[in-house]
Amino acid sequence: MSHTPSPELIVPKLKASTIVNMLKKGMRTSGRGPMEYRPIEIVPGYVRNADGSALVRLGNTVVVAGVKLEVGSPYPDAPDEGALVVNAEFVPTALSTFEPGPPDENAIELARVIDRSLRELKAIDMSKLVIVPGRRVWVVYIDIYALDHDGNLVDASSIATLAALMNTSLPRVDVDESGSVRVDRSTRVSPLPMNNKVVTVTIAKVENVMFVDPDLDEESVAETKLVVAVSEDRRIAGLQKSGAGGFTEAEIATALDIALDVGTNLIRLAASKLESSGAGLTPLGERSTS
Amino acid sequence: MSHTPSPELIVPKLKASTIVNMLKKGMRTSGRGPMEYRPIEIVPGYVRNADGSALVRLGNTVVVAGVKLEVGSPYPDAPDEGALVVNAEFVPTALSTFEPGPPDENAIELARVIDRSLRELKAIDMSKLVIVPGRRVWVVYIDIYALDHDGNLVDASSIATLAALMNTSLPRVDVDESGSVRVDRSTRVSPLPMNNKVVTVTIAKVENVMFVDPDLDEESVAETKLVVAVSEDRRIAGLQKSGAGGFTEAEIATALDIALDVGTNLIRLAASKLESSGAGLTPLGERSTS
Amino acid sequence: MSHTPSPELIVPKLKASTIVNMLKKGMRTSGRGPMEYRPIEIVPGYVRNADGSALVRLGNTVVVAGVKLEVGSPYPDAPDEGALVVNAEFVPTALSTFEPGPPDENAIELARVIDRSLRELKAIDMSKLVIVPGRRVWVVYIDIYALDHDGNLVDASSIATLAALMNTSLPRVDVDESGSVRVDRSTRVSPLPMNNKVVTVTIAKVENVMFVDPDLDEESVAETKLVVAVSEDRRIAGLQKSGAGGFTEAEIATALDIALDVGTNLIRLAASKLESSGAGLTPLGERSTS
Amino acid sequence: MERPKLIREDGLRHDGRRPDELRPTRITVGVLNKASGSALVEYGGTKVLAAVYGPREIPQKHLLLPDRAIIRCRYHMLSFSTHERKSPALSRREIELSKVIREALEPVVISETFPRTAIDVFIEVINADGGTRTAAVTAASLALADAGVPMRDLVVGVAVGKVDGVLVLDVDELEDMFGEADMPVAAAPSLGLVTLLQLNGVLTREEFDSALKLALRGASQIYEKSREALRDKYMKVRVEE
Amino acid sequence: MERPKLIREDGLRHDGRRPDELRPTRITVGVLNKASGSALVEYGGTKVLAAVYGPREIPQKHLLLPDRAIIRCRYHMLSFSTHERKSPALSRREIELSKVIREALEPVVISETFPRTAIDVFIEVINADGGTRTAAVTAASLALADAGVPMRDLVVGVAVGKVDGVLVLDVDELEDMFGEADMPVAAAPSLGLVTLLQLNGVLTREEFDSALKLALRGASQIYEKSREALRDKYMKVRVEE
Amino acid sequence: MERPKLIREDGLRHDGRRPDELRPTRITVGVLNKASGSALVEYGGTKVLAAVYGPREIPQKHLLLPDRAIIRCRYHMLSFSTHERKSPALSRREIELSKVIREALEPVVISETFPRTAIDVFIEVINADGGTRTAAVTAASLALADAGVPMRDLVVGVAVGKVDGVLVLDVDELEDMFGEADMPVAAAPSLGLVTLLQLNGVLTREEFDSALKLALRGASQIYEKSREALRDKYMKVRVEE
Repeated sequence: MSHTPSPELIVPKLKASTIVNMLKKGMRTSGRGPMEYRPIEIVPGYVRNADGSALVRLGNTVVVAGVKLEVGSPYPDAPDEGALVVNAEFVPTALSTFEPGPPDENAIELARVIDRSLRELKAIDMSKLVIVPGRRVWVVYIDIYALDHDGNLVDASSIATLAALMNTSLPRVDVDESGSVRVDRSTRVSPLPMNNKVVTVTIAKVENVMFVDPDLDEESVAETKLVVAVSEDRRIAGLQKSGAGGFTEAEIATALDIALDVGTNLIRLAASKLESSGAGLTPLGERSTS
Repeated sequence: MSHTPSPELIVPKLKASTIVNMLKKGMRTSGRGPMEYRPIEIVPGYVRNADGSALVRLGNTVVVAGVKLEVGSPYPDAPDEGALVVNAEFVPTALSTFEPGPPDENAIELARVIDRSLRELKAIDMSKLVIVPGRRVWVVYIDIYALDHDGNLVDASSIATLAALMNTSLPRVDVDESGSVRVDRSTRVSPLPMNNKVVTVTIAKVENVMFVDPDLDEESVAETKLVVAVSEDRRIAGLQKSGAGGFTEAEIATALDIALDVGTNLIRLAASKLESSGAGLTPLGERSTS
Repeated sequence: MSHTPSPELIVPKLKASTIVNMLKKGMRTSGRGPMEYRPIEIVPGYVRNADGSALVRLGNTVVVAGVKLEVGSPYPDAPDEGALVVNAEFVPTALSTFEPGPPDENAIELARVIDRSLRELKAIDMSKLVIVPGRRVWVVYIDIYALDHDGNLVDASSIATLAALMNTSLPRVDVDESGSVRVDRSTRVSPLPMNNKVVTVTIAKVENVMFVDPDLDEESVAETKLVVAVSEDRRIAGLQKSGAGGFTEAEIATALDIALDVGTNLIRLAASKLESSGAGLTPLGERSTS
Repeated sequence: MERPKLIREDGLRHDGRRPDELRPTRITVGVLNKASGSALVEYGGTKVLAAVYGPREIPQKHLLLPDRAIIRCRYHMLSFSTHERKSPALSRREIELSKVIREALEPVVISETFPRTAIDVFIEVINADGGTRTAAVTAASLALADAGVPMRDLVVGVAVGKVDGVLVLDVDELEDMFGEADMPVAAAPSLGLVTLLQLNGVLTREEFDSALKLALRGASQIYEKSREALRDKYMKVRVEE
Repeated sequence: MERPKLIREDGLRHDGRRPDELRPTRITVGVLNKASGSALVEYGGTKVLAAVYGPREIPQKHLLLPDRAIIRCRYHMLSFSTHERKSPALSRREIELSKVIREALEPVVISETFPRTAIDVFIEVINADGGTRTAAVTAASLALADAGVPMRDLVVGVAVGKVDGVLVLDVDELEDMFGEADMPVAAAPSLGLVTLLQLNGVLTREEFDSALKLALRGASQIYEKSREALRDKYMKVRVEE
Repeated sequence: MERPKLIREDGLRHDGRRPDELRPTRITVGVLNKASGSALVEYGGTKVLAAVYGPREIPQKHLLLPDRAIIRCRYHMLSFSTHERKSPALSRREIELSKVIREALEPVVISETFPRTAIDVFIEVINADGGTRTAAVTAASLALADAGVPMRDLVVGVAVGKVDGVLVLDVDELEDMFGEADMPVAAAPSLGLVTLLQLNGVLTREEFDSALKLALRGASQIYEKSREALRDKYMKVRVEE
């Protein structure tokens, strides 16, 4: 059963009203503007045993995403396409209130929002993931772990997922006459074929003020959030109102305008960071001082 | 672990003793006689996506049963027969003390009592459910949901199951040379083949008084129950003493005599209601005023 | 999550200090010496439906182990070998604090320690358990149940496992042209092929005193334990420090010397008991008065 | 299954509806005996039952909040409600929708009236033909009202979709399966608030605006029917007394 | 497996028993060290261990009742007790039998003596050869007595069956598997009460009467053996003291 | 996979290490923002994160002890950390290692200081290349120190193995998979205590002695690196202040 949650973080009343009052004036306690993201660091290839991976630090929020490619059967209703499975887990390193165990409704929602954004946009070119037509295909497992939670896990996860996919390469496969498939992970034949890029942009609202990329304190005071999946070509690739509360029609329109701008910027930023990567990014355990 | 349950319903002492005292005089608070069932309504075909279904209202108790036919493998020890799976769930709409989750021991017992009554009597003609001999057969899934619980879920479920089975039709199947099976649910080729009909009759006992079809208040004061599965041809197709307490040999003999009479009547009643159905029965959401 | 356990048994302080003080003087409340095991009884063939079984009583600790042989697929990385699965469960008959349910960490650790001792030593000759090379092999299921817990379940389980394996015989199998396997359990063709024998020896430590085969009171006061798997040919076939606490390098050396002596003796004792068995051993329900 | 033609030559949908037309809707309040409140909502072939228990005390005290009632919500599909038999275990989809539906109801329930209690909303999908989550919101909101839970407004839901390039109201399962986008919306019309919004598919900014307007028009119609159903229930009660 | 002949030409059963004959029965009380009470019951190849803990306090306070002790009961089969290895997870059959056995014991336990406590009955089927639930009732009832739980009577169980058209006492697994009906019965003989009654199969009204009488006769014999086993235990204790 | 040659002609290992040589080790303390303490430990390709929360109150009061803090520990592998994708459910191996690691830490935590609290140790294996449990002990011990939990000593771990007949220090996955024995060891060097000892494989008495000595020498080196990493963290803090 889903139930009204206890606040993850009890923000003291004074602090809460400071946050709200500043937001009303277009300011944030961190000095950021309402439409400004925290600094984003991306470490592609963070996990050697994954076929693609990335660690993302969004302010103090840290998420790692990994891609594993496994040979499996296609879905009966899509025999000539690869398959996609997205999982997310909020491990208990990330916050004092996170309990170990199977994903809770928040982790499930996050995984499903990201899954839909990729699937509906056909971001991965599934038609190129067939090994033996109708019988054997690549199954793309994306696993997302929140390691440190300072708010906005969805966007951090979405960026980490995009970066991990862009970092993924297909291993060589040999199919013998009997149709059995042999995978050679030591040889990589091509990058994962992609059609499009997508990230989510989360817009929070408190007392009719909207702002992006809420940190944990801000999430605690926010009444509700709208998660907008934005494609590289500036379309809306998914929506999820998340959290109690609601939006007026006008607020939604404003939020979408913001999201399309911010989202396409985020994709550009991520792509440029990935191109310049390998050089000097600070992985977990090697913090940048900035 | 099975444990002594807390009473589902705390019946006030005065009310409880009224119920008992009236029963001792052969009367019931509802005005019914000891061997009288509450009004029974049957809505066959209540669930369009099921291959057979029925909503049953027994007084204020409401149960829905659905049949799904799926192509599966036969049991290794019965290669030339279809298979039967019966499940029951007491969903939390039905009573304030029902918790969501997997079936508890009461739901499991109910499903197994109904399963045995069908299986032992060979009520369904399993030999006619073979698609590819030894390899592919129809698996008959019967799922029973208690939606509103005012006592005697077993008999309501048993009637709903019988009605759903009588409402079930087999879809057309085509088997190609390679032995793979294609189901066409838009074409129905025949009713589910039945050998026999069966219902359960529940007899409750309190202070040596026996009566049928207990409502929830009466179940709360009853010491024990005997569930008797009765076949159309007046045989005993299953028994289950349920609830703490016991019966003397003589009480059991009396109970069986009652059950055989009442049960064959119930089967006749259900059959006649099903024949006249389609016309004017009141589904859930369209209550009859009677 | 693993957590610091509450003591299974609250030993009164006075009793606890008596136990410790006696141990320091090389004595035990039971009159045993520090390196002396409690009396061991072995009843091979205790479970008729198992392919091999033994009940073991080690003082007041009672364990039953059973072996089931099932036809299955080999592991992909060992296509020409049988497979081994070891499970242990501490059923709630054994101790007032044992709850029914899936195995807890103690039962899992016990099963894995015994599994490793058999597997690493290749105690069972897995190469002789192939039915159809690369496709069908015998899967050896060993299930261990602690029925009465008066300490040292590991060693009792290890002896019961050894006795059950020595009591196991392979049923006749026929493979037809299509490769399907038919098992005839009424005919037994040979004993389970064994390469080696192994038992565990558990050495407990309290205030720098070491002793073997702790009973439940002694386990409650012990700081830590070292479980040593000892092969018939006097090698170390596994180790597990178990319980909070630690050992110095010198203590470990001493413990191993003890374990190798005691372990090879235990194997000899078990083997001789098994040879003389059938005669006059006292099964559960027929206690010897000794 | 072959992809069917969803928009016919005459511009009508596969079942003869206009793009902006709801399916036949049946709404009945107070259908269960034991629940504090209940409603059965049918959008065409979709049939959803909601029951409410509470506000009440619950054994799980650690979930309760000192200043308000909590809402607990389960969206559950009967195993025969779908084309393929659904496994009885709660799916990830059901877990997500339980959350999304609860969060659609939170803004209209005046939860401060009953601190330290729980209001339980149980939804059973009896037959699924598209739009089950939005029918569930409507049913749940009516069951809450039937239970006498104080509310700021009713919330009603309806899904819009894009099929064969056309925006359509109240998508059924065929349109959901073969269409390009499915956007469930729930709104509290008198408060002017959208309290559930999901998009499964890809839309341009302009398409979204039209789609949302279409959804809100549909919601208004369902809102009227819902209020009628509530009136019916309480009229009848009064008449019967 | 081919269906074997269950009743031989000479009217005896496949194992040489008369239709109304029990298998060799072995009953031992007090077989475990840690449990408050225990018993091992063997009906032919069927071997069932029962242990009782309590009356005792338990952490699950919400289960307790103010006016009586509750009984908790688990019927559990060891994985190697059956022909095919049983999966370790509790099956639906085990869950049902745990309930049925508990309800067979409830009428004889004087639970009012220990309000707000639990009496835990743990049953382990070590080897299954038919009649495990009835042997379990006998073992549980003796373990309760051994634990000093106050009781109105012992409950003992035995199954009757119909095989090749003949009513037989104390069915074994072969008879259960290939017979026409299996009817487990448990009775508290001195109270004159049947406290467990199930029927798996189809009987006429007349067959049922004969079957029940046969079961109650068998139960009387097991009742005597059970009382002996209890006496033995306590005699021995006295002698040893 | 073919069994590779693990010891080369020149006596070095497949990756060029000497038998008694550690892999490149990277240890960083204080890598997480929300945890009370944390550490990231890398032994070659093995990468393990540990976080500590507490000492703190927990809802599961029945677990707490009146005279000391309890330690709770979970060893968990991210699903992409292994060659084959690991199922998300906790495996029996993870359950065993959670216990073994907890018991390696218990002797050094001064738990009496905080009775009736829990100290939670969460370990996430990010990439597995042999020796994950020993890297986990090192990381956990540093995370405890970083959290300010009072400790008698650090515990550090390293595995030794026997490959192609040679005893080697700090086994990687290839050596673990194809070697003859794998012996994880953790020690509290200043206390002179071995607090984790497992052996997976078969050794003679003499081989064991050499193996343990090799492990303890390796542990000493890791101990020094660990203390450096702690110093680095607190130096930096001081500098930054």
